[in-house]
Amino acid sequence: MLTLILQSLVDGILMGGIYGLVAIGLTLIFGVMKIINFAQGALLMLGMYISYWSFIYLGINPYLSIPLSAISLFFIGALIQKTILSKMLNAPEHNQLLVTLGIMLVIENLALILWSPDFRSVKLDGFIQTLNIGGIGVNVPKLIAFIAAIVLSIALFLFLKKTMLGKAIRATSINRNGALLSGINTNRINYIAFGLGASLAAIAGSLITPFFYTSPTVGATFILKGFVVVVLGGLGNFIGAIIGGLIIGVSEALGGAFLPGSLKELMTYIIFVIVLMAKPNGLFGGKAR
Amino acid sequence: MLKVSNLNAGYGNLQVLRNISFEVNSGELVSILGTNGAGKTTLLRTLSGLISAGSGQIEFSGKQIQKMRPENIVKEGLIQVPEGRLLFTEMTVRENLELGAYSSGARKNMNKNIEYCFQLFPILKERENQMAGSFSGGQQQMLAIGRALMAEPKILLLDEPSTGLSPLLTKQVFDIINEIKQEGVTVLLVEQNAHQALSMSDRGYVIENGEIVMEGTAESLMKDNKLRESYLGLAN
Amino acid sequence: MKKSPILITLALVVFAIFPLVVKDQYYMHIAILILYYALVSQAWNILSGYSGQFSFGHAAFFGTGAYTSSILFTKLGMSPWIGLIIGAVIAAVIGLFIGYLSFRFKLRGVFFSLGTLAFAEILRIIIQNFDVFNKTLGVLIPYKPDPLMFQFSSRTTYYYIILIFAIAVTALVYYISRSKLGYNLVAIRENEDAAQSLGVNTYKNKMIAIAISASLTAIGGTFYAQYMLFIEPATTFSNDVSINILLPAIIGGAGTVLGPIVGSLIIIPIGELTTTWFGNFVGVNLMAYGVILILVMLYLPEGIVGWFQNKFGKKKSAKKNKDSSISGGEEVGTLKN
Amino acid sequence: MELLKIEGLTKRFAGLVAVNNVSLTLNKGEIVGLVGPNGAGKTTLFHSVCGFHKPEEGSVTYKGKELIGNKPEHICKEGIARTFQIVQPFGNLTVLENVIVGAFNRVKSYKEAERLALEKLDLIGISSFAYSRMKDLTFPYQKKVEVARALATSPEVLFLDEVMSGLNPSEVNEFIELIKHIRASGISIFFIEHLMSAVMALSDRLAVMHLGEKIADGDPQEVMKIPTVIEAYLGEEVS
Amino acid sequence: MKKIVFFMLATLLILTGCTGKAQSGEENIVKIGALHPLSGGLANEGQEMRDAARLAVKEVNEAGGIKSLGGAKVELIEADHEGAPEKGMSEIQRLDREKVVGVIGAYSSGVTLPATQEAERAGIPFVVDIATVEEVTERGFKYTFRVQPPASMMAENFLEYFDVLNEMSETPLETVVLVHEDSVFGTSIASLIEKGASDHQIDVLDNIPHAATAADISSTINKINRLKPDAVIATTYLRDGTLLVNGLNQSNFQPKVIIGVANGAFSNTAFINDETDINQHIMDVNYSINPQSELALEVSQKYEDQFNKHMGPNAAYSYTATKVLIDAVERAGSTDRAKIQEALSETNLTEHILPQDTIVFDESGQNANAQAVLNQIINGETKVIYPDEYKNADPVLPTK
Repeated sequence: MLTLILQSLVDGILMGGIYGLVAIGLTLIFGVMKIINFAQGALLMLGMYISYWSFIYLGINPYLSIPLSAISLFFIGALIQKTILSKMLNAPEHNQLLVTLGIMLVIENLALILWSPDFRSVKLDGFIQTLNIGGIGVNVPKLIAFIAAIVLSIALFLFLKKTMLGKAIRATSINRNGALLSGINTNRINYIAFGLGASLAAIAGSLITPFFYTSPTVGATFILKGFVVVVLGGLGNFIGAIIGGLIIGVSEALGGAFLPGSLKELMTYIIFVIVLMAKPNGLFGGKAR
Repeated sequence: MLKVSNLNAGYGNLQVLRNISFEVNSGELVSILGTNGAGKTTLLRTLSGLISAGSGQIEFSGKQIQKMRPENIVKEGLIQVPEGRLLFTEMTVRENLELGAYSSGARKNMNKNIEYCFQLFPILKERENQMAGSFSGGQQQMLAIGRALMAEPKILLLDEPSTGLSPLLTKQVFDIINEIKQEGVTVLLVEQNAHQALSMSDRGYVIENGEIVMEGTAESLMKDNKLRESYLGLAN
Repeated sequence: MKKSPILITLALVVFAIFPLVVKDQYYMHIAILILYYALVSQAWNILSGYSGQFSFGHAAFFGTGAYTSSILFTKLGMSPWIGLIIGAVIAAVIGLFIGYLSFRFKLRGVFFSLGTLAFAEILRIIIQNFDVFNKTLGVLIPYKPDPLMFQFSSRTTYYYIILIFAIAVTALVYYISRSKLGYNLVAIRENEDAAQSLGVNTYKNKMIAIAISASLTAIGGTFYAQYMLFIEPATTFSNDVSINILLPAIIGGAGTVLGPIVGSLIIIPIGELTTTWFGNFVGVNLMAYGVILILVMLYLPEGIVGWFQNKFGKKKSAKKNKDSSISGGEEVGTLKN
Repeated sequence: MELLKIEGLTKRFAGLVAVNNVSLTLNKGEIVGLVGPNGAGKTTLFHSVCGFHKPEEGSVTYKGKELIGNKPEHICKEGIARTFQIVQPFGNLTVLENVIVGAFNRVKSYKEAERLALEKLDLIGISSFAYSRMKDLTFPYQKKVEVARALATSPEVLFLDEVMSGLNPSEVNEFIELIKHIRASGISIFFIEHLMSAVMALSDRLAVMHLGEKIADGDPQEVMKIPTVIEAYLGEEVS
Repeated sequence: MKKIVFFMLATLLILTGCTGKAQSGEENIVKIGALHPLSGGLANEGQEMRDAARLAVKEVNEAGGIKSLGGAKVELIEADHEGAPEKGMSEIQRLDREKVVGVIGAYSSGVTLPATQEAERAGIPFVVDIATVEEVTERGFKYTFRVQPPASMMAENFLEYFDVLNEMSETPLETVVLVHEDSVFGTSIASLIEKGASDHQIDVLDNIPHAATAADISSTINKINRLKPDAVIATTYLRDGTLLVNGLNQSNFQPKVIIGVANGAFSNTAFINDETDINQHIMDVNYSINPQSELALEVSQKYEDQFNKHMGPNAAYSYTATKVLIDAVERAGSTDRAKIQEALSETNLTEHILPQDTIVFDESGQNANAQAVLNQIINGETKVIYPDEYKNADPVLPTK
C-alpha cells in the first residue's frame, strides 16, 4: 500500500510537472495580454510536429530540436499577435476568447489537411525509459519534461526578474500606459510575449513527443487541464502554474488509485470550481483578474 | 524647446482640446492651471503621444512629434509624470526606476541616475526593494518623479503632482520640483494648486474647457483676480 | 421592427410552407438543424447575449434535457413530452445552482466561462459513473413512432415542432427584450454598477436569466434526443456541443433577437456546403468555421445583425445627428493602443 | 425637514482614510453643493451613501431609515438616484434605452417606461439623441443622459457627481436652470461640482471637503471666504 | 431590420432553390457512400477505413466494373461525420441525394445508430463495417447489415480463447484486470466480459475505465501493480493503449499476458511497427484478415503498397463491407435500393479476406459467421495463433 501511494505520488508529480509546463505559456500570455488562449494546445501540437519531422527527416533527437521548435513557434506566435490579436486588444474578453478558438480550429484542421490524422511517434534507440528507485518506477521522458518544467519556470522567472526586457514585459502587464510613458514599445512587448508563450507551448510539445503520439488533435488532451492549472496557480503566475500542475497531477494520481471508475477526473474539476469560487486569484494570489 | 500650435485632440468623437497654443523655453518652469475636467490631463497625454493629435503641431527640440509613438517621444527626452502615477505596483522601487531608463539613450547611465534619485529621495533608497504598490501617495509620487528622471528628460511634464497629498507632502514635492529645475531641467507643470504652482513658475497658462483663456508671467497671474474667480467662483 | 411586419410575416410563411415545397429529406434535415441551433442558441442568447454572462458550458443544460427525458422514457416509459418539462425544470435547478455559485462568488468574464465549462465536464463525469444513466453506454431510444411519445414517422412533423419551438423562444426573447427583465439584463451586461444604481437587482436578474436559458436549452436537448434517438455522454456533454450552441448567436449577433436565427441560417449551410465542396480535403469545413469566427470577431464584433442595426437600424451614431454642437464639427484623434 | 442625514461617516481603504468622520444633512427641497480639491473624498462619500462602498463607521439615515448595509439597488428603490463622476454608460444601448432602464425602476410596462424616459429626455433637452448609441455620444452628453436616467427612476433625492465638466458656458447656464427646475419638481439635490460658478449659483448650502474631512459647511458665499477653504483650493499662499 | 429579414428570406430561398438542382442521371455509374469520421479525434481510423473502401472500389473498377450492369463503374462518395451524430444523419441524407445505392460506415457507435436509423427511413442499404454496440442490429431494421462481430461476440470469442490459452499455458491464468477506454466501445465489451467471466472461472479483480484522450493512465497501472493479475485485458484506442503497455512494461509487476479485445492500439500500424521494444508477444482478440487466404494476403499487400501502412482490422472490415455491398449490387443487377437490400439479405460471399466461413447475414442483418481471432505480435508482426484453421504462427507462451 505504501508503495502504491509512493508510486502514485511520483507519477502524479511527474505528470503535474507536464501540466505545469503546458500552463506556463498560457499564464504568460494571460499575464501580459489578459487573453485566455484557446489555441495554446494547437501551438503545442505544432511544436510536436516540428520535433517529429526533424526526427524523421533530419534524424534530430526531439530534445535537440527544442530550439528549432521554440524559435519557429516564437515567430508563428508573434505573427498571430501581429495579424490578429493586436487588433483585438481592446475587444471584450469573450471576443478575444472566441478569436483564439477560431485560430485553434484553423491550425488544427490545417494540420489535418497537411499531415493527415495519422498518429506519429518518435522512437529513441537505446534510451532508458524507466529508472527504478527503491521499487518506485520513474519514467525518464516524463522526468526530463518535469525537470525542464522546473528549469523553464525558473529561467522564465529570472528572465522576467533580471533582464531589462523581462522587466519591461512585467511592467507592461502591470500598467500599459505607465510602460508607454517609460519608453517601452508595448506593441513589441506584445509580440514578444505571445511569441514567448507560443514557444513555451512548443517546448512543451517537443518534450512530450518522446512519450506521446503526435496527431492534429493532440492539443485537446492538454488544453483543458492547462486552463485548470493556470486558474489554480493564479493567472500570470509561473511558479503558481507549476504548483497548480502538481496539485492536479497528484490529486489525479491519488484519486485514480482510490476512487472507482473515472471519478478521478471529477476531483480535478471540483478543485477547479472551488478555487474559482473561493480564491479567484488562484491559490497563490495571481496578479490580475 | 516645446512649441504647441493650434492643437486639437480628444477621445473618440469627443473633442477635449480646442486650438491650444503655447510654448515652453529651455530652462523654464511653466505651469498650466485649470480646474478638473478642463483638459489638462488630455493635453499631457497628447504631448506624450498616448492620444493622437487631431490637428495642430507639437514641435519639440526642433522636431515634429505629434505623429510619433509614445516610446519614441520618450526617447526624444519628453518625459511625463502622469496623473495617477501609473507605477508598476507589483515591482520593486529599484525596478521601477530601472524601467524609467528603458529607452536606449538613458540606459548606460542607469546606475548613476539611480544614485541621483536616491540622493533626491532618500526614502526610496530605504525602501529600494519594496513593492511600489505598498507605498503611500506621497512616496508613490516621489517614485513616479524618480522614474521620470531616470529617462534623463530634456523636459519633464508633471500632471498634478500634489493630488491627494497632505500640505506638508505637497510642499516637499514642490521643493523637489524646484530642485530639479535648478539642475537645468525644463519643467511643464499641470496643477490645480495655483498658488504653489505659480510661486515657483516662470510663466503660466490657464486652461478652461479645453481652451487657453489666460497666460502670462507667474507674478501677473497671481495678482489677477480673474484667476481667483475661475477657481473659487466668486463672481461679483 | 415596427416597419417590417410584412417581412416578418413573409419569413414566417416561407418557414411554414418550406416542407410543402421542399420534399428533399436532406434539406428538411438541414432546415431542422438550422431551427434547432437557432433554438438552443437563442436560449444561450438570453444568458450570454443579453445579460452578458458568457457561458462556455451550455452542454450541461442541453445534456440535462436530453438525458432527463430519455432516461424517464426508456426506464419508466414516461412520455418525453412530460420528460421535456421535467428536464427543463431540472436544468433550471442546475442552472440556478451554477448561478448561485458563480454569481454569489462574483465570477465574471472569462472566469464565468471557464466555470461553466467545468460544470459541463462535472455533469459528464457524473453521468458516466452511475448506472442509472447507463454510464458511458448512452441511451438508445427505441424507434416507435407515436406522437404521444414524441416520435414521428415523418420528418415534416419534427420540422414543425422545432419551428414552433424556435418561433416561441424567439417570440419570448423578443418579449423579454422589451420588458423590464430584458432591460435589466442588458443593463447588467453593459455596466453592473450603473444598473445597480438604477435599482436593478443584478444577482436576482442573472439568476432568472440562467434559469430561463438553462430550461430552454434543455428543451432543445430533449428535441435532439428524440430526433436522433440516441445520446451518449461523451458527445452530449462535450465542449463541441457548447461551442456549437454559442456560435450561431455570436456570428449572427449576441444580444439581438434575430441574431441566433441569422447565425444559424449562415453557419449550418456553410458547414454543409464546405463539406460538399471540399469533400476531399477533410477539415476544410472546420477550418472555414475558424476563419469565419476570426473574421467576424475582427470586423463584425457585434455579429451580423448587430452590425446591420448599427449601420442601418435606429441606433444612429451621434455624428449623423444634425445637431452639430456635439462634436465640434472637427475630426479629432483617437486613443492609440 | 431633514431628509437625509449622514453622521460620523468614515471610510478607509487599506489604511488610507478616504472619508473621515463626516456628518452632513440634506433637507427636503434643498440643493447642497459639495466641493473640494481632487482626492478630497467627495466621490467616496457619495459611493458610501449610495451603497457602493461599505463604510467602517457612521450612519446614513433616510427618512429615519438606516441605509448602511443596503445594496445600491435597494437605495435606489428607497428614492435616492445618482450619477457617476466617471460616466457609467450602457454603451451599446441607445440613449432612450439607457433611460428606460432607469424608468423600469418604478413602472412595469414597456409603454409606460418609454413614455417616462422620453419625458425625461425632453426635460434634459436631449431627446434629439434618443436613438443614438450611448457610446457615440460625447462625454458631457453622456453625463446628461445619466441625469435623465437617474431622474427616470423617480427619485426624491438626486446625487449629481460633476455633471457639468466639459460643458461650454452657455450649456452650463442651461444646466443650472435645469437643476433648478428639477428641484422645483420636488426633488432634493446633493451635488459635487468643480465648476465654481455653477456651485455658487445653485447651492443653498455648501460643504467643503479636504483630505477626507469636512472643513466647512454653510452659506456658499461665506464658506468660500474661509481661509482654510481658500488654502485648500489655491494651495497655501507662499509669501 | 428590414434588411435582416430580407437576408433571412434570401438565405431560405437559396436553400429552397437548391433543391431544384437536377441530378445527373448517368446510368453507367453506381455510387456508393462511405461514411467515416474523417476529421476530429477519430480521423486516423476513419481515413484508414476510407482508404480501404477506395481500394475495394478501385479493384472492382479495374476488373471491369459491375458486370450485371453492363460494366458500370463504381464511384465512392466519401462522407465525413466528424464523430457528431447529427452530422452523420445529414451526411446520410446528402448521400441519399447523391443517389447512392448503399452506404458503408460508420465506425463510431454513437454515429452509426442514428445514421442507420436515417438510412432505414430513406431505404438505403447500410452495410456497417465497424460499430461495436449490440443495438445496431437489434432494432429490427431491414436495411442495416453488419460485417463486424458485435461486442457480445467479441466478448464470447475472448472468453473462449482465454480458456484455450489457459490450457496451453504452463501456469494457470486465473485472475484478470479489465482496462477499457470509457466510451460505448470499451465499456460495452468490458462489461460483457465481466458478466461472462464467472462461467469461465475467471476472477475479475477490477474493471478500470479511462478516457481515451487521457494524457496519463499511470493510476491504472498502479492499480494493476497492486492487484497483480495474471492477465491484463485491454480495450483501448491507440494512444491510451500504448500508454498502458508502456506503463506496464516499466513497472515492477509484469502480468503473464496482455490481451487486447478489439484493441485499437495492438492492431494499429503505428503500434506494431514503432513500438517493437514493448509490443513483443502481446495478444489481441480482434478481427483481422485471414492469413491463410491468398486473396487476403494479396489485398493486404496492395493496401500496404498503396497507402504505405499495414492493413489493420478497421481497414479489413471496411474493405469487406464495400465488397459485400458491391457484390449485392452485382447480384441484384440493378441500382434499385430495395433490390439491393434483398440481394444483401441473401449474401453468401465465399471469396473474402476475413478469417471466417462464408459471409451470410442472419435475420437481424448480422454477419452470422463473424468471428474474431486471437492474434499475437511476434517479432514486430501480427500473427494469428488461434483458431487453428486460420493460424499462421504458434503462440508464444509465456509471453515474457
